[in-house]
Amino acid sequence: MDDPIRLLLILIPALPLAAAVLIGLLGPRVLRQQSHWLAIAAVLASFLCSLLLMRELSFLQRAAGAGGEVALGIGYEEVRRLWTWTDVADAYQQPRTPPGESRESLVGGGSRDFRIDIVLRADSLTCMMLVMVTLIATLVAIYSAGYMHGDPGYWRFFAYFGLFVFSMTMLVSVSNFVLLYVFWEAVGLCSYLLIGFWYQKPAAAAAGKKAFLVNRVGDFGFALGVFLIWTTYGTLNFHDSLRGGELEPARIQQAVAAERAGEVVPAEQEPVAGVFGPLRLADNELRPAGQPRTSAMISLAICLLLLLGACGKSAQFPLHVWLPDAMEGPTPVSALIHAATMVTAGIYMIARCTPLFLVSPDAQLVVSVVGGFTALLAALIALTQYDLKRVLAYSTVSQLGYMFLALGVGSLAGVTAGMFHLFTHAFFKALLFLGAGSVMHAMGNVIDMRRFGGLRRVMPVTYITFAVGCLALAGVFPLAGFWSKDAVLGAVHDKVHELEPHDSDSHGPAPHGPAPHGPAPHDSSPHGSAEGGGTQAVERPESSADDDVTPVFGLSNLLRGQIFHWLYLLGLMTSFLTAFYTFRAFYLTFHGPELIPPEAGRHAHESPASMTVPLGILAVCSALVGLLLDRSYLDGTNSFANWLLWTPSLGFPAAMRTTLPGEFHLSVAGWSTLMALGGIGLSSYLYLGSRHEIHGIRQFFDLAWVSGWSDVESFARMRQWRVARWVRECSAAVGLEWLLRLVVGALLLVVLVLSAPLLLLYYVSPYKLSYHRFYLDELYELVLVRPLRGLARLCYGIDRWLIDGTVNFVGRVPRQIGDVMRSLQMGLVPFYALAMVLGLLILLAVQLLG
Amino acid sequence: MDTATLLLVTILLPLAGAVALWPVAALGTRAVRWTALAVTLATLLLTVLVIWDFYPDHVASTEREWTWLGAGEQIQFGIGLDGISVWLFALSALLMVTAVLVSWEAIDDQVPQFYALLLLLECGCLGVFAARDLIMFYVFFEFTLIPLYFLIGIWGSEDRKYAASKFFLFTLAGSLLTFLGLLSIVWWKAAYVAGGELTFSIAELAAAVQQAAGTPRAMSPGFQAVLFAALFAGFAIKVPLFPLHTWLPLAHVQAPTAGSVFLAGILLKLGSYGFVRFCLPLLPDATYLFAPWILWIAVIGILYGALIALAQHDLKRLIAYSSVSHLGYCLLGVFALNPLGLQGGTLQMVNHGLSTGGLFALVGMLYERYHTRDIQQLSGLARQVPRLAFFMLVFTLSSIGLPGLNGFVGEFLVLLAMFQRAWQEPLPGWGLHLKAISVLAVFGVVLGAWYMLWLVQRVFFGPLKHPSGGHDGAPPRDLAPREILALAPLAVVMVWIGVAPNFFLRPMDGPLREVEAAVARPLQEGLQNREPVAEKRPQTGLENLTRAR
Amino acid sequence: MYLSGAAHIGQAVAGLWPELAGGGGLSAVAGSGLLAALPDWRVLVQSPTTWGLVCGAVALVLMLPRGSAVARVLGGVVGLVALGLLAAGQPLLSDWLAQGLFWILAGVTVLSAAAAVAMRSAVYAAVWFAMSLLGTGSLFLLQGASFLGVATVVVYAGAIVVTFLFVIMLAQPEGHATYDRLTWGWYAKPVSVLAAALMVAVLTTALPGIRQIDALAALGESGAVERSAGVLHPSHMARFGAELFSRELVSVEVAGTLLLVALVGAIAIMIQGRRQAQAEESAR
Amino acid sequence: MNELALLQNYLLVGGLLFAIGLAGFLVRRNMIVMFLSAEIMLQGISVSLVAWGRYHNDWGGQMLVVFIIAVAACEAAIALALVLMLAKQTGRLDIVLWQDLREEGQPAYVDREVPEEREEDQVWPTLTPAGIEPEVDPEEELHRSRV
Repeated sequence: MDDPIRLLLILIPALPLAAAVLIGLLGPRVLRQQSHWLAIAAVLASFLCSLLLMRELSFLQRAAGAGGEVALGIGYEEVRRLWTWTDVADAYQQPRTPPGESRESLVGGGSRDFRIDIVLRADSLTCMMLVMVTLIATLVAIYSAGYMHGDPGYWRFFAYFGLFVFSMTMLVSVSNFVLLYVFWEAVGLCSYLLIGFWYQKPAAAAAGKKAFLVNRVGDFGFALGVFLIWTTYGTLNFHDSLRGGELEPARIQQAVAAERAGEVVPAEQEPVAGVFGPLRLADNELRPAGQPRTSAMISLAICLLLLLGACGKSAQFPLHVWLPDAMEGPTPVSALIHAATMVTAGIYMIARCTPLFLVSPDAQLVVSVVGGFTALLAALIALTQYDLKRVLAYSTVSQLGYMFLALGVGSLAGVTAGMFHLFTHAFFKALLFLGAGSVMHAMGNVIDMRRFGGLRRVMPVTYITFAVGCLALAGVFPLAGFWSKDAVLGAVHDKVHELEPHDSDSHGPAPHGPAPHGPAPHDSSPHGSAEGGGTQAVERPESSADDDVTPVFGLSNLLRGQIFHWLYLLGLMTSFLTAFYTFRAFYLTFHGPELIPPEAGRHAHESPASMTVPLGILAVCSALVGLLLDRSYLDGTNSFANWLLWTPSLGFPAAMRTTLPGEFHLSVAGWSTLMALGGIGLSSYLYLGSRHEIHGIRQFFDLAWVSGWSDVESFARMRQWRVARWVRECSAAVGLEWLLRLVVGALLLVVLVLSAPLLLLYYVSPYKLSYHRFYLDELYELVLVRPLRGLARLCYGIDRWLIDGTVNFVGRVPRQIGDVMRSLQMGLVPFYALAMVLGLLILLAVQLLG
Repeated sequence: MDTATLLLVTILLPLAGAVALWPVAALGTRAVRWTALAVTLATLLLTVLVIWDFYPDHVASTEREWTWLGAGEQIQFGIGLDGISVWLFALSALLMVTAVLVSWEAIDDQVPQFYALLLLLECGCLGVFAARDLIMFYVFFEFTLIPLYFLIGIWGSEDRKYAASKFFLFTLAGSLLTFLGLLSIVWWKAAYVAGGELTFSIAELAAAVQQAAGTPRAMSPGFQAVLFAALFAGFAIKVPLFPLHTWLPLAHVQAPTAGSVFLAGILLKLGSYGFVRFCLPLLPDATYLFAPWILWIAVIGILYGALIALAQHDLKRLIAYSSVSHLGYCLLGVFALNPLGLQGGTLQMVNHGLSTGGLFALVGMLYERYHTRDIQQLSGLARQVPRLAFFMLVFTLSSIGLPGLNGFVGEFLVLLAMFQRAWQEPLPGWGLHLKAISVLAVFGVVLGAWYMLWLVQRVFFGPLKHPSGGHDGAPPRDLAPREILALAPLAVVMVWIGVAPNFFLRPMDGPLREVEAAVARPLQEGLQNREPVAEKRPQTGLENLTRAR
Repeated sequence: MYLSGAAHIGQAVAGLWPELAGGGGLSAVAGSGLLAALPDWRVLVQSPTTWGLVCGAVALVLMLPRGSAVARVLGGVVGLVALGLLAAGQPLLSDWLAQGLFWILAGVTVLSAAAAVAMRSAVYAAVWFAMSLLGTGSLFLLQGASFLGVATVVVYAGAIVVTFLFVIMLAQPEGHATYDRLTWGWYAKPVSVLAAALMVAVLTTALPGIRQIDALAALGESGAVERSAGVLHPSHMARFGAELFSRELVSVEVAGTLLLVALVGAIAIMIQGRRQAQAEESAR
Repeated sequence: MNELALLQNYLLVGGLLFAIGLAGFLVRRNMIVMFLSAEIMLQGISVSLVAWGRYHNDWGGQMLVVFIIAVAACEAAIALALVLMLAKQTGRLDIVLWQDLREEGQPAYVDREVPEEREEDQVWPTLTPAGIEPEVDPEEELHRSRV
């Protein structure tokens, strides 16, 4: 094939799929314990293809940017059509806007086909995700070959694995909301299969189902969002095309020109502006066509529904409950799917939909609030968990919350920061999970941190790499996490600054000068006109809100600024907690007295090379990736962000008017480092020292003193006091025992009543809340699952007794009538004659009188 | 042989096979089974040939009519396929192979009679979908009842007689009304359009309705409403719609596996097919008027069926209630009255036939092995029967609408169409209703995933448990090649529809567009009527909110 | 606002169906039409025919079984009154002789028919029936149907009634059976008599309608000459015979065959019955 | 003669005969009397037919009556034969005895109370004896008292 991009785009998902199918067919009989070779080879090839694709794309981008050939000046994308999935012509008649505005015909109005082509796209965002996914997948595949060795379902694992990589690569490279939804669910299916991989474990099977269902709730929102996009924009494609399916940009330009000139073009040649296509983005035409007044509501609704979908997939509050349970799956799966790739699909989707969110500031606020809140909540829960993988799972939820926080800022700085955090997080979280897997492997699948400890000498490689991962997660300079977390917090900080009134600086979170107006931080950006984006942002307080977009919630800028300010503080707080719980887990596992559970048996040693080598590679990446990609501290250039700005969904004019990435916030960096070090320090103090202090602190947060205070048994002990005995004897002597009992009983009652609230407090003590994950699972069980099951039983009862009863009753009516009629059949000849005569009489009367 | 003759042969072949079983029965049950299989396979092959002929121009090129009854050219033995019926026709032929294969060992008394009835059933179903004439449609429509009645009544489980009578009476009661309604339309045509000339051709009737639309000779809305109610009675019971569904779980639970497969796969489609074929094109105004109500009923059925399925312990009953839920989607699509919905709804009929038919076949296989259908007695079977578990998972995923398999395509199109309809609803006051309906329908998908996955989790995952009172103590064997042969074609078609649905949607486009054109007129009128109103009152709930603010 | 959808449909359904009215499916049968066709109640009350029918019904009730002797006598009297009332309601014939003759013959016929029905004893009933037949025959003569008058007397009174008497003697040689004094239920008598009375009432209500049919009326008034050439032809028997054996020849043959078949049938039945009886006896 | 008046008068008589016959047929239980009643009904019809025939100056009415008489004769022959058969089987002419065709489970009709036969009713016609009086069989006497 002479079109390398097409070939690569097909190869990247096709290779893992082919591997999956082959393993599925040959696995049980032929490949067996050799199944991994096929998977590794395919995924590795896929990774190489992704790199090639990135290279091809960057050439093309540079050529386009240099020649100024990008037609409408926004982004660069390559789309390739494979085949037509569905095509329902004239499916939707969108109300036409008044004639005269010829542009409107491109983006709204007229007859719309429901045409879904299987179209693959290559742009910066996709390439970034592809490289990340395939790289991590390759490493995890190699790791799994060691980790899963000897499992009876070995081939099955790699078949699922290939299927997942296929789905995930398709997810990021499709160019259509329907197909996005398709692979959105497909990765969910792979997740379901892999969580329930050890299906004999009831917990694993239940966790798989739970993951699928919670995701379905999210998908419910996603689907509604997609429907709303369809009715609003009349297309579900990301890209521009012609109605006949033509994708060639030149042809589209030609058609647009013809349309603008008022020529009558055949239906095949009519241009269709994709949701994120240059035609629409050039003028920020995401205002729904034809319904200007409802546009704000609809935009908000679309965004919130998409957000619900993202919350499901990316495990954000309130749909985060499935991710910790998903740790029942094999650890490589947790590393790949539930830390690095699949759970970031929500982030990817929101980043992809940036143009939609940009016209709805309220939705952005919600994204940020959800993200910030989840980050804090998950971090709080992670503080007290003893299951090593669950700590990491909550950490993942928390970090995903960070990403949402950044995405919700609504500036390019925020979006790129979120994606950057996604990128770095993939490395160090995969590293941590694989490290945890290594520990599990050695400890004979024991994962409770209380049952092992001091492993640093037993597993030195794991120890070192895990330490690197922990430092990166905690955000310690100069590891990857530091840079991305700084970018996130910096973006939020900028937002606060942007929203606050200029004359009063009193709310400022920290002394922070105006943004350094460096030279245009994006030389390679396709927009020559966008220099000094930062300046513009300061000058235009409402830069992210377009003129005809009215915020639905009606919050003032001041209030929104304050909310973002709180979110910023929350982020800092979370980074403290992150550092604390990360190192708590680290110390509990690798430090302290050496403790090895009996299940470990002969396995208690360092893992094989197939597992340690990926760990090493990931550790190196975690350490260096931030330093290499984010050079904002040097010259304000974040190569990662600049690369991303080539994405059509990001680098379009309206977005370019927001705060651009590239600033390095020394103060923010300072604060966050301080927080991280504080967290590390505290946990070092607590967990490297004696365990007694830990116990004390836990008792304190558990409100143990309350329990001691209101314990009924303490009253029982009081009976043994000498004074008490004396009083009792005295009263017995004077025969007033009953009075004594009365008084003591009354006292006891009063004390109990008074301490009831305290008891309640005891049961929701901070420690217990955190340990029991804020009782959210129980709450869902109580509020959703049980009522629904009850309703189900009620419905069944109604069905059996009421509805079927009615049916049976109706069925009995003819028999009842028949019983009545039977009595007429009495066998008397004169009676029959009489009946006949009466009938005749009626006929006669009708005939003669009628 | 031209296509029409081929089609005729296809329809009559099972009938001939049923007759042929008479002499074959003397050779023993083995011979009977193989003969039945050969006949069904031959029918399937012929069906493929017919579709092969039919597909390239995907028009009803296969139509042909022979005078059948009556003086003059009135009642015709008219057969032909179009895009609406072709896939259901093919599905009948396909599912019958499955039905024959799943009864291979399950049925061992009165075998010749059993297979003869199965073949008769197939003939009836093929005939219904190929009928081009109203009387012929009705005759085949009723003809399908009889074999199934005996299949349930003779080879069913313990409560079979009650179930068979209930099924028979229920459906018969409705379809008699339907017949009256259909005859009334014929009468209207003769009295008002054709000048006294009777015609029973469906196409001519539809054309007459179209032609009379808007003129004084058109049926008045009141008349249409009454006829619609009559037609609705039969079709809604067949579908079955929400309050009329109670015969279905009973019949499914009691029926032999092959009966369940065919009942779920084909016979339930006769109702929704009838809606598309008759209600929409022949009674457009009434359809348009009643559509919101039927949509409500459909969505209530979706949620209600799903909830009840959640409370079931009997595998068959669970799947039966899931049918109630899934068929709600078909109707949702059909009564969304736009091209997307019609195509989605029609495709969903095929999808449901594949997935639910397959699920019933699997339950039958499970029952053969473990002699129970009680979910609580089974657990962790994936270890003993991994292939069965694999197929179960595939069919389950198809049933809950997982992308990449067939269920998703239909469901997505239907829901999208519903949403689009809600957005454009011209009937005053119905906009919010329809929006609520579409949201609830989407929520039904969540419930659907819940009960199906819970079923799989309980039966196939977890620690191994099954009633140890099996026959000989030996662990049940996994699927035999014969059983895989019964299931694999269904799975293949599922993937095919899921990956390239356009292949299946393309032929539907033409005929469904005609149907849509018939109902589009009242819709367009409604839209035009809405325009002046829109100035004064808010159109949508969202806008309401905006204005209130 | 939400109800308007429902109201819309209701409106549409409430619309009448022009198809049904215009297509001529069923003739409009509405209850109100029947009521409207009934004569005014005042006319009914004033009409002697009404009271005659009432009296006749009462008389019949009184006379029919389970009535005492007093009741039967009373019934006879009331019956006479009824006949008078009915006669009063009828138009008079122009000829006084004919009128008187008719009244006597009609009275005899009807009263003896009533007596035939009311008699306890089957024998009496048969005799009264013969009496009634004589009256009928005379009425036929009065109409100018002399052959029929004679035939009725000869065939009915002479043959059939005699057969009756034979059968009575064979089957019920003696005494009054209980079933002759009883009906078969409390409602049998009133409902039956009411039905009979209503039937006459309906028929008499329709009588004046004859007048309204102009063609018939004209025929009735002006046909004296034609009748003397037709049914009232002087050589009545010859014309009657010619008519019977020319136009109705086939029917006559069929009737003859029927008589033969009936004869054979009756014999066959009797033989069968005898065999059965013999078989029963031999079994005994 | 006033033809219309004649017609009306005859029709009334015919109607009355028919009605009386009808009432008798419905009320009486003796099969022979029921049969007589049916004949009375036929007479009513005959009267009407003759009247109409005269009025219309048509032979048809009288022709029909001839056939009625013929059919009545046939009917009498067959029906009386049947009655005789039935009477032989039970010894009674009561129609109510023959109610075997009633629905299953339906109670049979039985007379609640039988009124006493009064003295004055105990008179029945006696045919004047003719010829030699047959010897009375004592068994037959016994049998007769049962009737």
